[in-house]
Amino acid sequence: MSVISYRQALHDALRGEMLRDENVFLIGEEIGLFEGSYKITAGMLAEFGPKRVRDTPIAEEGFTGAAIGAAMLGLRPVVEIMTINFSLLALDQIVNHAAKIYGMFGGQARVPMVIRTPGGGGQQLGATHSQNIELYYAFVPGMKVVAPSSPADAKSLMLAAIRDDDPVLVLENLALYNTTGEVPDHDEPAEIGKAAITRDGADITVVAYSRMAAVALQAAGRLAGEGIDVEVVDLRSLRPLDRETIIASVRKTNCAVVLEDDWLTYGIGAEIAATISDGAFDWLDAPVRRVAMAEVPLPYAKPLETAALPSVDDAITAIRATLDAVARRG
Amino acid sequence: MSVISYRQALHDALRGEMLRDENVFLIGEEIGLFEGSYKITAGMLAEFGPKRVRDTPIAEEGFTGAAIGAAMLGLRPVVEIMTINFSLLALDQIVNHAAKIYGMFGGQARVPMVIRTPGGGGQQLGATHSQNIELYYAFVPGMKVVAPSSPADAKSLMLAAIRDDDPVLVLENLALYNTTGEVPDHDEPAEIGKAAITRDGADITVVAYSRMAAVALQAAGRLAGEGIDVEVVDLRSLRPLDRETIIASVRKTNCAVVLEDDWLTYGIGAEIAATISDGAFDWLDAPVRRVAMAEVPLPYAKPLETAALPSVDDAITAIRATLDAVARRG
Amino acid sequence: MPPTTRTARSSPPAGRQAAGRQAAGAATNDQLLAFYRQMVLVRRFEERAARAYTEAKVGGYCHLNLGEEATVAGLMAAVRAEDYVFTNYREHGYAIARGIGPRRVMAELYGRVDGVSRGWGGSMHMFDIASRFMGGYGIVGGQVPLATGAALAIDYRGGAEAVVCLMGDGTTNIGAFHESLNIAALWGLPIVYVVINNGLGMGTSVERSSAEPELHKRAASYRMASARVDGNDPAAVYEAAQVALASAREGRPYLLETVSGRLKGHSVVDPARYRSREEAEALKAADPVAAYAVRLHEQGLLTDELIARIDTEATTEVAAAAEFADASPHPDVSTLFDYTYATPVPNDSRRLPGDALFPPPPRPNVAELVQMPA
Amino acid sequence: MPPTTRTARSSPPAGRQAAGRQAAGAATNDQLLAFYRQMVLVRRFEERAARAYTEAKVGGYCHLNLGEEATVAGLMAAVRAEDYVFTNYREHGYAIARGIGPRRVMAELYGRVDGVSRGWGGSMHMFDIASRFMGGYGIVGGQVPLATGAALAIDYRGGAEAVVCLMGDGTTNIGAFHESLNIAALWGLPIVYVVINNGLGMGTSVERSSAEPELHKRAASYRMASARVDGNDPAAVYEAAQVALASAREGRPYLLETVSGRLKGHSVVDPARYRSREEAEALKAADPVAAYAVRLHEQGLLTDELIARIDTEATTEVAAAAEFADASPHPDVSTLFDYTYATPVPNDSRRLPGDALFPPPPRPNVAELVQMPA
Ligand SMILES: Cc1ncc(C[n+]2csc(CCOP(=O)(O)OP(=O)(O)O)c2C)c(N)n1
Ligand SMILES: Cc1ncc(C[n+]2csc(CCOP(=O)(O)OP(=O)(O)O)c2C)c(N)n1
Ligand SMILES: [Mg+2]
Ligand SMILES: [Mg+2]
Repeated sequence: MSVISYRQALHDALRGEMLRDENVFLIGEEIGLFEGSYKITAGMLAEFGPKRVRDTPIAEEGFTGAAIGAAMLGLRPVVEIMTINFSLLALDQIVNHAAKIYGMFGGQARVPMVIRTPGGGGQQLGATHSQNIELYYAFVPGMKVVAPSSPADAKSLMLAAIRDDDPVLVLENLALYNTTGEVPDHDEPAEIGKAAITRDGADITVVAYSRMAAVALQAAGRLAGEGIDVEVVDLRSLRPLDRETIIASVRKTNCAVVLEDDWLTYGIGAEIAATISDGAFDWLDAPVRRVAMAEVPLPYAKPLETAALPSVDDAITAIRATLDAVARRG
Repeated sequence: MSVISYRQALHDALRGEMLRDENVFLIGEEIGLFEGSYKITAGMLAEFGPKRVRDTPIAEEGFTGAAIGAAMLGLRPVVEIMTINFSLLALDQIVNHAAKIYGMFGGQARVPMVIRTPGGGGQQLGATHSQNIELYYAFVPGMKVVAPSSPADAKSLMLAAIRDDDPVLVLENLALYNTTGEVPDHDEPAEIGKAAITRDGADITVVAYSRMAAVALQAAGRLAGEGIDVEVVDLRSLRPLDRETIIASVRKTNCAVVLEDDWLTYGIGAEIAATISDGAFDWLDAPVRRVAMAEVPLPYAKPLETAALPSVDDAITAIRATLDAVARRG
Repeated sequence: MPPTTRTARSSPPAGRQAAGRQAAGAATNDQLLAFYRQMVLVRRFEERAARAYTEAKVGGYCHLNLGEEATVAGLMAAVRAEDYVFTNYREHGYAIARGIGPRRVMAELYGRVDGVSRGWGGSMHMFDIASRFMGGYGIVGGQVPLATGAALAIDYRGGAEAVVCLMGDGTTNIGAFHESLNIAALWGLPIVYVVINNGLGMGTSVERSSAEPELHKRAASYRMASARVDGNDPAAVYEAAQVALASAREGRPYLLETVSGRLKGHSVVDPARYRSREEAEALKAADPVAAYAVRLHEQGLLTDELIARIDTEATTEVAAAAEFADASPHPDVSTLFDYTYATPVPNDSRRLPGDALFPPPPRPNVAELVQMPA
Repeated sequence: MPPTTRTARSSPPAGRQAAGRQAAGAATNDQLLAFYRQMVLVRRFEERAARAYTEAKVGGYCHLNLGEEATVAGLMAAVRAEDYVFTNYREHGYAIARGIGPRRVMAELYGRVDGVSRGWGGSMHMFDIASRFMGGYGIVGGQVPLATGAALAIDYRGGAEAVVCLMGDGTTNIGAFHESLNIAALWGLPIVYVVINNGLGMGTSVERSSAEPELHKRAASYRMASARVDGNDPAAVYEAAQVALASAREGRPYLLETVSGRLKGHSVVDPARYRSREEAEALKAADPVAAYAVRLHEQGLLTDELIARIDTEATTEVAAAAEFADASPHPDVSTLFDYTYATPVPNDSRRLPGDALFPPPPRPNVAELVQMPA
């Protein structure tokens, strides 16, 4: 165990896999000479050379598609898409090709590839550079989507993604890169498709992923002071979705709040709330409440951006309100 | 009133608006000389000429983006994207540009455009040509999304979409083009953002849109014979979403089933089920059940495709099961 | 500054240089005859496929190679067994010429388990790993980045294979074409892009869709070598393809444009009303199969008897293919969830449309809960 | 067959022909001086913007025109008031040269209500309908189809205006570039695509990203006229732009490549370590503002006094702009939902993150229900 940053954990996982398997290579914009827009691949070009750390032209569709084709021949490309916003330009290659090839050809070709890309707002990047559109991938059969919220998960989920034979999108987050935490020194891939209880609690279940899973722990910590015992479910895998773990928790606490960084209507949280309301129907003592981003193109101006993004305070408000609703129905 | 097809209703609305406003023009692949892949624009090139019925190269991103730019200068383009599957290639222009321009520039530029595109499977078109991905648009603030299920709505919603000053996606459906129904002869635009009760009923609420809203009426008709009185809510507008109408219905019937043609997990129905479970929490006598497409890349082989797509029988199964669940809970 | 991928280009792997050295050769008489057999087989196969469609044995979209037979024969003869082929959805002929039996291609059209894609792909999505036929793709331009990536994999491993990526004339106007050719040229990848110019994308002529209608010239934007060849002459296509492949094997990607006609509509259901009677007549007059027969006849390579025999053989073979296809079983519904993921993971959904997310009884205890389908 | 859009091209609208006829002229001495003033103003503005960023007055990404001043001055001088300008995110200088006061541009950087985009856009998204400055865009290539569509609208109405679409060298490798230029050439739209070749896309050189590094040559794929010009010479840019615009107004779109340097990093936070000291030195030596001053001095158009005065004026103006920006109010949170839709519709969401979808009390009756925020 050592305490490292989320960024370092991603870097270590990539480097370890590059050393372990020569079929693994990195491809994307500015990952080599520039050392990565967010420096996840710093030092990689110097260590592995331009064949395995391939800078590309600005052509998301072209180089993502090229990675898919290379994967069809047995390589294991790890694509960096600078931010998830730009992945829309490669969506046809990902959704209509990477996610379809195994099934559409009757199981004859595999696409063992990883797409790494950060989501997240909060840095005044404006409407087109601050989106959370992991939904576009989590919705698609044939895709796998993981969303680490801690350095430990960043490493173990990245390892699992690279060793998986299907296209896996690893959702990173701009606001998490500098966060730190304990990470095992040895390589231990996580199991894709499993959520985790990151905090045991008796009073209420908070379900979240990526940055909001960290926010959930902060909220739980603050509420513990007031004797409110929050259980936190970190989804970790958006597709497949681990409904069992969510339901088991809510059947224990009898109420739930969902935290998400994307827009509320049709967002990831809608499925979580629908799943809970169905699977824990006879256990639920209050409606499942969702905390999400305001449904607007995110403005640049700081006060507007701050108001639009979900915060720890918003989470606490929703948790309290839900417990009140339980009490009212008591 | 006259009885015409869904295809004819769309055609009439387009032609009427072309005659009414010379800023309206049609642009897309094969809409002119070929008269449209699904013949919605048949005869238009001959009547209006190549300036107003513009055949494009195969370049979804380019011509959709061009339509957005033309709209910024005050024209009112109606873009045909041959099927919604191909819209992924234009998604950056639609989501990162059309939907952002009004907000990102502080309200200085409007994008009065319509994107017409059919969804739907069931014709053995295979994994990449049979998708229902309206979610990708319904999720986005700045977009409006309507989904007519009848010829009357096809006409009134198309009229409303063309006269609206925001980007509106009109979701058509391959399986509905040949369906017929009564349509008013005069032009009466619908109100975007409003759902409709297309059948009054006391026992259970079925919420659906597009093709499944028609399936809902068929199921209701069959169940009426057994004395089961189904109320059908046709969403008509996916964004904005008319939660009031849905909730009012379920607070009356105390149970609900959601029908959708897309994939279940994270699909449109997830938001509907979450909305009902929240807004009708104290009225609901059984969990909200969803009927959706099997979560696979849709195979070509007929028996597999048939098994994967939701049918009237599936709807009836879910309605009965939900009423049983209500009974079991007494 | 560390070496860039660009410099890597100047020195193609040993294997590839060797491969490149063998010069392009003209077709032998045997090959000229083989082209004809191939062309007739494709012609008869497509005619049979069209009939099967009208008999409702085939569904979905169905695009035929009628008029493209000479290009099919010439191209596939130049491609080596170890090379990889990517195509669009108009690929029946290429699949057959690549060595996939007509039976398995027809069975795929019928959507049966013996189909080349097990019935999961249909007309537009033929795939056979054994013959390195890497798929027909239905999204215009979709195969172009994929094929480029296959060439990248070959380059990565220093292999001697090459990739052939087929596309239509209309496809040269989509972004993926531009991004892919730039990447291939920049990195010196072993790939030949072949533009099958049949004059039309559905109902839109090349002149109405491409500002530079001499499509091979678009290679200049990438400093890429290119050529245009008569797609109605199998020998010419064969020779041009060999030149292109030799260049690709040496790390110089190539753009080859073949010019031929589309005898029928865009797909079997398109009456092609947008085409004038004259155009249709002219195309029929220039039918590459008939014209090539006349030519070989003049050269004394074909006799009337041989023409008849070849025709009978082809007709028999496609009839047998149709029988085989019709006898092959439909995929079982129990296999619906077999090909969503290559690596199994927990909580993958295997629900049919009517299935409940959480099946009753309404109050399972947590022990039962563990068994519930996620 | 009905007339095709292609034929429409041959006859540009009357207005446009007239407009096209006036020939391109060389810059007068007054203009040469005006270029210098413009260049200095942009230089000082960008330096001040960089300082404001370090003072945390400006957030997000911030890309400067340092090294691009001559191109800014020359291009914007050639564009008419009625023309439309689309740019990428590196647009402060163009916005100022287009006539938007430095105050409103600076206020936008500060995210204030007096900003040119009301504080909603920031550095990358300046927009001003009054000066037909149609937006900076942050998605590489995103503005190219939009600008093409603006030209389509002009053509549709038979207007005499033209569109100028700016982009960087790296942008020529993305699909939108290819699709848009093909469409513009095919339909004969009044647009000039300007590639600002500063040698780099972030840290990637043109040679490492474009297989044809002479970017203007890519126009050939669309039979489009093109030229390359020294982007460090405002007069040369001005003349080349006039030629390009005249062509565009006659329905012949044009690709103009300007070659200049990027004096600092990609954005204010980029130290540009990937660039060698020599490269950096060379760039500084070739500083277009200093070089142009020397040239005008030699021509006797500039004196030391005048140089000093122009500098003081510029410094004073940008200082005033910063003051103005800092004094301008932040947008009020109550305006957060004002710009989601231009046409109001029922059930639009106006919820803040903490808000409930259905606020308590738990049992509203249907009458109350109607008032609830949807
Ligand atoms: C991205 C995309 N846009 C549109 C279509 C519909 N479509 C199918 S084939 C075709 C024409 C393609 O023409 P071309 O590339 O010349 O190939 P050909 O059919 O002539 O062989 C079109 C527009 C599609 N499948 N994919
Ligand atoms: C589609 C997309 N991909 C990647 C990026 C990240 N990005 C921002 S600017 C830039 C470089 C652009 O280079 P160039 O076109 O030469 O313009 P310059 O910055 O040199 O003015 C990149 C890769 C983006 N904004 N959009
Ligand atoms: Mg064609
Ligand atoms: Mg540049």
